[in-house]
Amino acid sequence: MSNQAPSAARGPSADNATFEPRIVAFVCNWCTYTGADLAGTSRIQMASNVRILRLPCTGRIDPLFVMKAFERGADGIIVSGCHPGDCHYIVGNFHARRRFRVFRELLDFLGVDPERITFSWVSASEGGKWAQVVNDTTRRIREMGPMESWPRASTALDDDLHG
Amino acid sequence: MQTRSIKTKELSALLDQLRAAGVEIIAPARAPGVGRAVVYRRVSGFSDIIMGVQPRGTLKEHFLPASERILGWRRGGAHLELLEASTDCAPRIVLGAFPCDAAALEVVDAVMGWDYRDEFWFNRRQATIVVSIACDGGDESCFCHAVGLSPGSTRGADLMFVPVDGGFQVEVTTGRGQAWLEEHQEYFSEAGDSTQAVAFQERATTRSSQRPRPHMESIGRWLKNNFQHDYWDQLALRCHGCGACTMVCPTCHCFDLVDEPEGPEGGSRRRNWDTCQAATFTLHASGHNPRPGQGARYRQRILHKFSIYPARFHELLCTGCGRCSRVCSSGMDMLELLGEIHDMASITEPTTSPEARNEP
Amino acid sequence: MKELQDLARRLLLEGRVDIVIGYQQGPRGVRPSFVTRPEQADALIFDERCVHNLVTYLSPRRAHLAAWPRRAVVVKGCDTRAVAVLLRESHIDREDIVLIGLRCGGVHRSAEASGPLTAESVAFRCADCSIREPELVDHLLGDPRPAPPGNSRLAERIGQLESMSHEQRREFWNNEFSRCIRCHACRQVCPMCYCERCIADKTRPRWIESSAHLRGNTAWNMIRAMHLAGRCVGCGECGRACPVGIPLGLLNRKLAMVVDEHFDYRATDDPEVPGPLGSFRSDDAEEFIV
Amino acid sequence: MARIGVFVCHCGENIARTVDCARVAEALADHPGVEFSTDYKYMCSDPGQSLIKQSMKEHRLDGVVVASCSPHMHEKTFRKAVSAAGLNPFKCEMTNIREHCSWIHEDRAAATEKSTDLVRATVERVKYNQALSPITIPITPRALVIGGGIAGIQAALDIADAGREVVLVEKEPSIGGHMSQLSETFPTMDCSQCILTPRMVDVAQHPRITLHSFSEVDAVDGYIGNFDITIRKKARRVDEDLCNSCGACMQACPTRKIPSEFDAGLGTRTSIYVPFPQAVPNVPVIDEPNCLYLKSLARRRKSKKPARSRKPVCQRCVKACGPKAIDFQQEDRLVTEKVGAIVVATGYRLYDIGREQDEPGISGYGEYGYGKVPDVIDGLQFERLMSASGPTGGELRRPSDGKVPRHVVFLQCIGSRDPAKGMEYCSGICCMYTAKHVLLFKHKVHNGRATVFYMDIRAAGKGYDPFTRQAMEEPGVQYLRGRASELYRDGDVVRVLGVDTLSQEAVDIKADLVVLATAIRPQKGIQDLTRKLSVSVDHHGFMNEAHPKLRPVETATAGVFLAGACQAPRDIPDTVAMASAASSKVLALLSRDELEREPQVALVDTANCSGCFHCERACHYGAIEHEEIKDGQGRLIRVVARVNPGVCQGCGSCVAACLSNCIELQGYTDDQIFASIQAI
Repeated sequence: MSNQAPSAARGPSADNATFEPRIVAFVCNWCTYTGADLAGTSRIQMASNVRILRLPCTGRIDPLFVMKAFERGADGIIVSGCHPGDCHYIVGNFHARRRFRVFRELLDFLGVDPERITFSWVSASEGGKWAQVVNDTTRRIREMGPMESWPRASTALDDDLHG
Repeated sequence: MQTRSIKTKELSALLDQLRAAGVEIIAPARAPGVGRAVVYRRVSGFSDIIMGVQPRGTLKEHFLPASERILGWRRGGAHLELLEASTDCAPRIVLGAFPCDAAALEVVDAVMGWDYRDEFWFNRRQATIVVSIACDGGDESCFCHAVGLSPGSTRGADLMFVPVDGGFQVEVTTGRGQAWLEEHQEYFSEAGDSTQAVAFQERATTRSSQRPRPHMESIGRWLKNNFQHDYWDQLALRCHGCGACTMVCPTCHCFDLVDEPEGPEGGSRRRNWDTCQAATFTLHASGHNPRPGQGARYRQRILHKFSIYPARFHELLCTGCGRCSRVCSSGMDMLELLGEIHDMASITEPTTSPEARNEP
Repeated sequence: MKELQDLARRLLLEGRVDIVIGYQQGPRGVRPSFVTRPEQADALIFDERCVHNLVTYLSPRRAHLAAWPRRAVVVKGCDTRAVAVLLRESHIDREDIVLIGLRCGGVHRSAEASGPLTAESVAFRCADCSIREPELVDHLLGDPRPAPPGNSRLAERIGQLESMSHEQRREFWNNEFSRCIRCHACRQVCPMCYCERCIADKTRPRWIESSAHLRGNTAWNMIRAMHLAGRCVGCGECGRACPVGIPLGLLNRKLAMVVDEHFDYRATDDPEVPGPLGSFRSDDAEEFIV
Repeated sequence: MARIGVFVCHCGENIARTVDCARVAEALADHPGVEFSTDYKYMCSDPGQSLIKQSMKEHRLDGVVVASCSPHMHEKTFRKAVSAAGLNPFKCEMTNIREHCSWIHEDRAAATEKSTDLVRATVERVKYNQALSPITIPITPRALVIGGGIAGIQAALDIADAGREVVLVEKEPSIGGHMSQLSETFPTMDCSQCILTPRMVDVAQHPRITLHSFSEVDAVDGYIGNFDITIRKKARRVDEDLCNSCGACMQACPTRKIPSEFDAGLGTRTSIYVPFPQAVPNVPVIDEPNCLYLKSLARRRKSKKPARSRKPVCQRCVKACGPKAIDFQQEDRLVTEKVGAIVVATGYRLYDIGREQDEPGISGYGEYGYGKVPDVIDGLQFERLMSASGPTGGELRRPSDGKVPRHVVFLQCIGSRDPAKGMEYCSGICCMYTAKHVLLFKHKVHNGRATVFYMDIRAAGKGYDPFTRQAMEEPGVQYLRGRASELYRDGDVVRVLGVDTLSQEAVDIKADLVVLATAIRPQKGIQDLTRKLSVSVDHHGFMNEAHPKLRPVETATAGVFLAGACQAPRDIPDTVAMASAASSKVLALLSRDELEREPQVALVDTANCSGCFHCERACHYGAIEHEEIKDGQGRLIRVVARVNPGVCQGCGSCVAACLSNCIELQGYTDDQIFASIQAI
C-alpha cells in the first residue's frame, strides 16, 4: 500500500462512487502476464486499479498469497493463468484449479464473498480478455465497496484487534 | 479486617453504579459463540454473571493478555519512529474470582516483579480490585489443599464473598479492599449471623480435604534429584504436547516476543502467550533442541511448578485449580501425577509421614 | 474385552510389537493407554467412551514414541481412514504397525460421558459412519454392534451458516476466531498435522502471524482448514482439544463436503486412493473461472 | 540495510507521456533500503546501461530495479548489464510500467501512483533476491530416436552423420514405417520403396547407429543431457547375429494364412516371417500366438499335466535353419542406454471406421456398415493393392472376388473434420493421396471411372495444386463436393449414396471398390510413452510442441524433440523437414559438454521437510527424489524430498503443494513474494 495509512476515503463510510478499489493480480508468467503485455502493446485502455505480481505458473500461487494481500488491504484479487491444456508446465493450472476451488468455497463459508476474487484463464494472445477481466473485476469490486470483513494490518497504534 | 454482608439486589445496584462510574467489571460469564463456556470476561451487569461454575479460562488473560502490543515502529525514509504502547489501566473490579485464581495473581506477582518490574502487569494489578467468591469444594481434579490453599482461601483477593441466602457474607482481606468497601459502604450491611457462611466453608473444606494430598516438599526434593528418570518419557507417552494445560493454567505465564511487520513502513512488537509444551519453545536457530521430546517438555512443566519456582520464589507455581486435568484431551491428570511422584519419593524417603497424603 | 487383552498380551509376548496403544480407565473417563509389558494388558478396555483417535500416536511427530517403533494400535472403523492418509503420505510403514480393529457402535463426544449412547451425546462423526467392518486392520475384534444413533447437528449447523448472509457468517466466525489463543492444540492432536515445521511456525517469512489477534487467528484457522482439505478424516480431535471451544469440525466438515461434491472424494480407508488435492482431472468443472 | 538502485525509464515518450517518471524516482528515493533513485530517457540504450553500471559502482548498490518495459523484453539486457558491473544478475529485477501501465492508462496521476506502487513492490522483493548461479549439467553426447519410420530414419541419419551416436528404437520387426508400405509418392510419383530402402540400408550400416528393432521404450529416467533409457527387446526367437537371411525357415513354416500386417491385412504371411523383402534388419521374427510349437508349449503349460515324453510339435523352421539361428528359449530382454536427447518419431495410424473404438469420444461409421463391407478399404490397403511388392503384385484386384474394379469411389475426410466422430481436425494428407490414388488407378485401369467425394481440396504444398488439378481433369474422373450418406453391399457392387452439394443432386453410384481416406490418428498407446517422457498431448493424443510457432519441434520437457506425425498429421516432405529440424536441435544440444540452465529451480529445506511427498505428486516432471537423512552412526532418521535441478522446470507447483512451505523456488522464494505482497 502507499505510504499513507488507510485514509478516510477507504473507511467504511467511503462513498462507493469515489472508492477506488485496490486489486492485486497473481498471474502466470507465460500466458496471462504475456497477455497483459499484449494488451499494453495493443494500447487497450483499462482501469488502473490492478497491480500485477508475476509468478511462473498458477501452480505456484498459494492461498497464502491471497490471504496476505487481503490482510494488507486489497479489496479484490485476480488469479489468472493459462487455459487448461496450455499450461507451460503442462498441469500446473490443473492443480491450481482444484486448490482455488476449495479455497473459494472456504472463503465463502468464512463469510468472505468469493466475488472478491476473479479466477480467469487469459492466454498470451488474449490481451482484450485481460482488459475485460481487469475492468469487470474493478467494476464489481467498486460496487461491492471496500473489503471490510478482513482484519487488516495497519501501522496505527490503535486498539488491539483482539477485543 | 472486618466482615460485612451484601444482598444480591444491592450487589446488582453496586455493579450498575460502578459501571456508570466507568469501572470495568470482570466476572465469570458465558463466552459468546458456539461453546458458550463460562469464562472471566467483561460484563455489563449482575445478570451476566454466572456463579458456582469454575470458568474454563483464567483471570490471567486480564492481566497478561494472550497477545498484546508493547511497541510499534513506523519508518519514513531513513527515519525510524518508535511508538511506545501505553501501560495505563483504567479502574477495574474482578467480581467472583475463584480462590485458586485470585491466589494465582499473587503467585505470579513474584516473577513479574523480580529482576524487572513488568509495568503492564502491575499497572493492571493496581487498577484492579479482586473480589473472590468462596468455592464449594470443587471436583475430583481439584487439589488446592495439596498446595497450601483451600476453598475458602483469601489469598490474592481484596475481599471474599461467601454465598449465603439472598446474598453474600463479605470478608475484607486487604487494606485496599477495606478502602474500597468503605467507598461503597452504602451497599453493604452488617455481617449478622455467620452460621450459614461457616457451614458453607466447612462443607467445602470437607469435600476438598477428602481428596489425596501429595506431600509437596518431598515431591520437590524428588524432582530435584530425578531430572533423569524413565518416569518422564513414560508419563509423556499420551501427551500430544498441545499445551492446552498451560493455556488454562492460572499461573503459567511464559510469553514470546514477536515483531510483526505490517508492510514496509512499520509494524508492532507483541507479547504472546507461549507454552513450554511446544517443541518450538526451546528450538534453537541451529536446529538443536535441548528439550527434544515430550518427556523433557512435560518434565519442564512439572519442574517449573514444583521445584524451580519454589526454589527461586519460595512458593509453588500452582494453585491446585485442576484445569490442566480437565482440559486435557488425552486424560493427563495432575493429581494422579503428583501422587505417583509422591509414591516414588516415599520409597526413596521413607521418613515421609503417611498422614501427609491423606488418602481416603 | 478379554479378547482384546489377550491379543495385546500375545503381541507383546511374541515380540511382534513393542507397544500396544489402546484405551484404559483414567481419573476422568477413558484415556489412551500405552502397554509395553504383557502384564499391563489387563488395563485395556473398549467402550463407547473411546472417542480418541489413537492413530495420532502413529504420526512421525511423536518423537517420544520413537523408542517403540513397532506399535499395535486399537482402532475404530473411522480411525482407519487416518491410517490410510498416513500411509498415502509416506509417514508410516505398514509393516511396522499392527492395527487392532474393534467393532464399534458409535462413541460419545466426551470420554467422560456416562450412560447409554444417545443422539444427543454421540460424536458428530458417528452420524455418517461408513466403516462398520474395517478392512485395513490386522485383527477385528468384538461382536457386531448396532449402528450409532443418528445425529445431523453438524450438517444442520453448516446448513444454517450457509443460509446466512456473508456478513452474518463473517460475524459468526469473527466471534469464534476472536476467542482463539493460538495455542495450536488443534494442530498438535491432529493425526494429519505431522509437519516437521508447521507453516504457522515459519518465520521467514511469517505468513501466519503468531499473535492471537483476529488477523492472525483468521489466517491460522483458515489455512489450517485449507491444509486439511481432502486430508481430514473428520475424527474431531481438534475440536475436542480446543481449550476455547472453537467449532473447528464445522470448517473441516464443510471442506469435506466440497471435495466430495466437486472431486468425488470422501475420506477412505484405502491408502491407494489419491487425495483430491495433488491430483486432478483435466475435465474438473471450472464454472467459477472466467 | 539494503543498498538498492532504482532506475525509472521514460522509454522516450512511451512511458513518460503518462507516467511522471521523475516523481516515481523521487518517491522511491526515500524508501527504506533505496540508496539511489533516478530516471532516464532510455535505460536500455548504451548511455542508459552505463548510467546503471556507473551508479552501481558509485553507490555500491547491491540490488537494482529497472522500471521500464516488460521483463520479457529486456530482463536479459539489464541482468547482463548488472552482471558486467560486478553484481550477480539475479539481483536485478524489472518493473513493467510500460505494457502494464503507461500504455493502458490515460490518467497521469493514477498511472504515476500505480507505477510507484509497482516499483515499491519490486524494491521490497529485490531485498530478498539471492545471488544465483546457472546450473551446469553434463551431457551424454548420444541421442535416442523413438520410431523407425521416415521421420526416425531421417533424424537418426542426420544426427549420426554429424558425428553423434544414435540409438534407434523401432517396435516392429523392421524399420521403414508406413512409407515402406506406400506404392508411389505425391506429387512426383516416384516409387516410395525406391527412395526409402537406400536410407534404411544406410541406417543398418551406419557405424554410429545402434538399431533396436522389435523393441520398445520401457522406461525413461533422468533428464536433459542425462536420460537413462530402458529398452525392452521383445523376443524375436531368431538370433540376429547367426541368421543369414536365407529365408529357408519361412519356406518350411506350415502356417501360411496369417494376415500380413505389412499388406494391411490383404496378403498373408507365415508365422516365422520378415514383414517385407527389403526389411531392415532382414531377420525373421516368430509370431508367438501363431507358431504351432509355441502354441503347443502354451497349451501344455496351461493344462499343467506332467510333460509327457512326446515329440515336440512342428519346429520345421529349426530343422530348416542352416546356421541354427532359431532360439525358442529367447525371452524379452531389457537393455539400458544412456542418451542426452530424445527424438520422438512414433508416427501415426489410420482411423478404423468400426463400431468398437479404442477411445471414448471417437465413434465409428454405422452409415458405412462399420467397415464390414469387404470392398470398402482404406488408403493404406489401396497402396498395397497398387504396390508392385503388394499381395496382388501390383495389379488392382478387389478383395472380395479378385476382379479388377471398373468404377472406384474415393471418399475423403472419413473421420477428419468431423466433430461428431471425435476428430474435428484436418488430416492434411488425404486430398493429396486421394489424387495420387486416382491417377494410379487411371494408370492401371485406363478406361476406369473414379468418383471422389470431397469437402474442400487442400493442396498447399509445392507442386500440390497442379497435381490435384491433374487428377480432377483426368478423363473418367469426377470430383463431387459432398459426403456419401450411406454405402452398402448390393450384389457384387457397393452402392454409394450421397449428394453433390454443388449441383444439389442426389447421387447413387454402383461402385466396384470404395477407398476411404480415413483420418490420421496418433499411434496406439502413445500416452504410455508420453507419460514416460513427461510430454503432454492434445485431446486427440497428438504430442504438444513447446510453442506452436517458435518452438515447433521441441516439447515442454527439455531434451525431448518431435518429428513427424506424432505431433500432427504430416506428409513426407514435412516429416523429413521436421526430422532434420529436430536433429539440428539435438545436435545443438549435444555439441556442448555441459548444459547451462537458468537457476530458477526448486530447493528443499531438508531440515524441515517431513517427507510427505505432496511435492512429488504435484511435480509433473518427476523432479522430486527421495533422500535418506541419516545420523552419525548411519541410522536412517527420515526420508525427505530432494529436487533434481536438472529435471526441475521451475514451475513452483511443488512449493504450493508443500504444506509447510519448506521448498523454495529460487527466484520466486516465499520471502520475495511475501515482501512484494506486503508492499503492493
